[in-house]
Amino acid sequence: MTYSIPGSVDETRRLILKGAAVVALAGLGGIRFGLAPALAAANDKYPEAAFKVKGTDDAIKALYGKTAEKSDKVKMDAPEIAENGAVVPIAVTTTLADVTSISILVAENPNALAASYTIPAGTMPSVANRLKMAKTSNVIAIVEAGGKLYSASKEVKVTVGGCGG
Amino acid sequence: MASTIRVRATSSGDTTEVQALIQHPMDSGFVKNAAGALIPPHFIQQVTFEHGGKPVFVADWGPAVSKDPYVKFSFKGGKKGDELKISWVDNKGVSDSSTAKIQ
Amino acid sequence: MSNRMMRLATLSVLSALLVAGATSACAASTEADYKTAYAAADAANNEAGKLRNQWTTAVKALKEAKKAAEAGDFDKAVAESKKSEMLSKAAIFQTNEQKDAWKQMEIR
Amino acid sequence: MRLTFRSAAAGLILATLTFGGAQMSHAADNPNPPADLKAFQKYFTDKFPKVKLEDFVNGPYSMDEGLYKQWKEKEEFPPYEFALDAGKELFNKPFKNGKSFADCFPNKGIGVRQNYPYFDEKQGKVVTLELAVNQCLESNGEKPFSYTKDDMASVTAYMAFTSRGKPFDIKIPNDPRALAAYENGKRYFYTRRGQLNFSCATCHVQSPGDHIRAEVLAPALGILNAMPIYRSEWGGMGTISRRFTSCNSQVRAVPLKPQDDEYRDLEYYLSYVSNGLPISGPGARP
Repeated sequence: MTYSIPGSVDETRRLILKGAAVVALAGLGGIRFGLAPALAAANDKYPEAAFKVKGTDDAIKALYGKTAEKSDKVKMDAPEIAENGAVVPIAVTTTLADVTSISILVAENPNALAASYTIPAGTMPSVANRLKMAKTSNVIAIVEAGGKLYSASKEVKVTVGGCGG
Repeated sequence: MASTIRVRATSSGDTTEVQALIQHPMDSGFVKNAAGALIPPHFIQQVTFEHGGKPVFVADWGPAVSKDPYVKFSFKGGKKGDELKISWVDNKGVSDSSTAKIQ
Repeated sequence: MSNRMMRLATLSVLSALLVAGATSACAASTEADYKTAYAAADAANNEAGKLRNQWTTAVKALKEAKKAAEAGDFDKAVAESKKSEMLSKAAIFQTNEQKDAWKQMEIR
Repeated sequence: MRLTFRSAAAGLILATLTFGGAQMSHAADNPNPPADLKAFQKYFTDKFPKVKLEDFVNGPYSMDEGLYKQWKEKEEFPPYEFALDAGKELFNKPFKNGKSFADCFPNKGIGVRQNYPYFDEKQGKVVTLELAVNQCLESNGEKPFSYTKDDMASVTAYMAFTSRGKPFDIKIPNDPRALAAYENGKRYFYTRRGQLNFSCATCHVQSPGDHIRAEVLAPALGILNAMPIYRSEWGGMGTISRRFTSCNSQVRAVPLKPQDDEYRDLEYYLSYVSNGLPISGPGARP
């Protein structure tokens, strides 16, 4: 699949296809996907291409089409030393207003983008999750607020990598 | 088959805190099995949380999210007894969904 | 204090055995050499097994020896057999040495 | 090579070895489990004066602040949750003959984890919880579980969960065979094995709280109270059998078979010296 600029015609078509696929699956598996979630999924297309890019800067560009500036209003809670690279708890929160998404990247992973969260109006700009880290690396949190990108980063030491058995 | 989704949603005041744990291998595609062959990537791509028919949180995940992924967030609104719907779909098109009552 | 010394002592003795083993496999070897060496290694490994203290590295070397022999590399097959035998002998030595020595480790 | 360097000193140290052997005068003392228990627990509480006795069941997390924080975060929604649910389902699912696990255990198997292992005078051997689970399955015509993970981990996770907070209460009956099993377990615990020349005690008595590679070693005191565990390193659940066999292979010793005499006796010894500490399983570990 090719990466397309958000909002392009090509993308819209793909979204509809994906929505249709979800509905079809629901029909087969007896899973109760209504029309609303299909549409919701359509509004939040899975950014497949951005997850396949190497390096933090390129991944941010692929995901958002712009660059981020550092901000001390983006707070990240991550361990100094991860107990195991397979399960690294990372939380991001911000005091910025009008947040629409939060993404987390691990610079040294094969593909930097780990997770990206859509924050609709009414949802707190705060998320916690658990990520895999191949080795010691900077972890970068990106907050999209008011159409701009803000970032924070922290080094997490990994001595038992999360990519082995 | 038990659901792959565990959710705890608790309302306090005007916010609802949601924690979810999903049973999924989240194979990255970079790990070899005992025989030395690469285990093909198999990971959840998108999780949607809905309250009152509207998405309150959407997670896009790559293979770097840990096995049996966990996520926590909070949203405004949501009363005790309200339903929260969670659904996920992975890169092989497998999906599951579940509904939890806000406590 | 004596625990630490014991440990160092054991390690050193085992290491000496290993080094001795490693130097003795230089000349070109035949299938017969391999069979003799393998049988000795296998016997030592079985004895360690009876003592409930086989070493993974001895078992691995034994497998490597067999693999090398099947590939016709008898030099390697003999070397691996000797290595395995030495490791198993070290395991046997360790078991015997620990028969009473473990008590020194005990918290009392 | 490192080995060559060490071997240079071998001759010299051989003398020390013989000398060391002459010092073992106290070794022939009579077995005294209650005294062992007291000394064992005192050793750890002296070594870690800031850790409360009951907190030793939290293993390395009670000795490292950074780890403690990650653990607390994980415990908010612990990774063993799925095993626990699966275990509850398995535990309550009737066998083909209509009976279930509840029929094999005292108090229907609820809240009994702290009494295992026990010395079974009829069988003349130590019976661990894992062995009891499989004996239950087999006596009801069911296929036994594999000992190291999956179903066995799930069922024992559930049984531990229903026993949380109950102190280990391992008994050594007045039966010379029970005492012999206890002593055998103790011997196994302290005996060095494998090419690395480590005993269980090397890591879990002498060095808990230290890092080996990246791992913080767990103290032997309370180590079994948290079983079975979800280990991030394993990416899943493991039983006591898995813990023992994997420790043995890590020191480059060929592991024995799960539930062999030595392992059951080891579990007997280790559980006994943790008497009084609460069951905390299932646990999550790095």
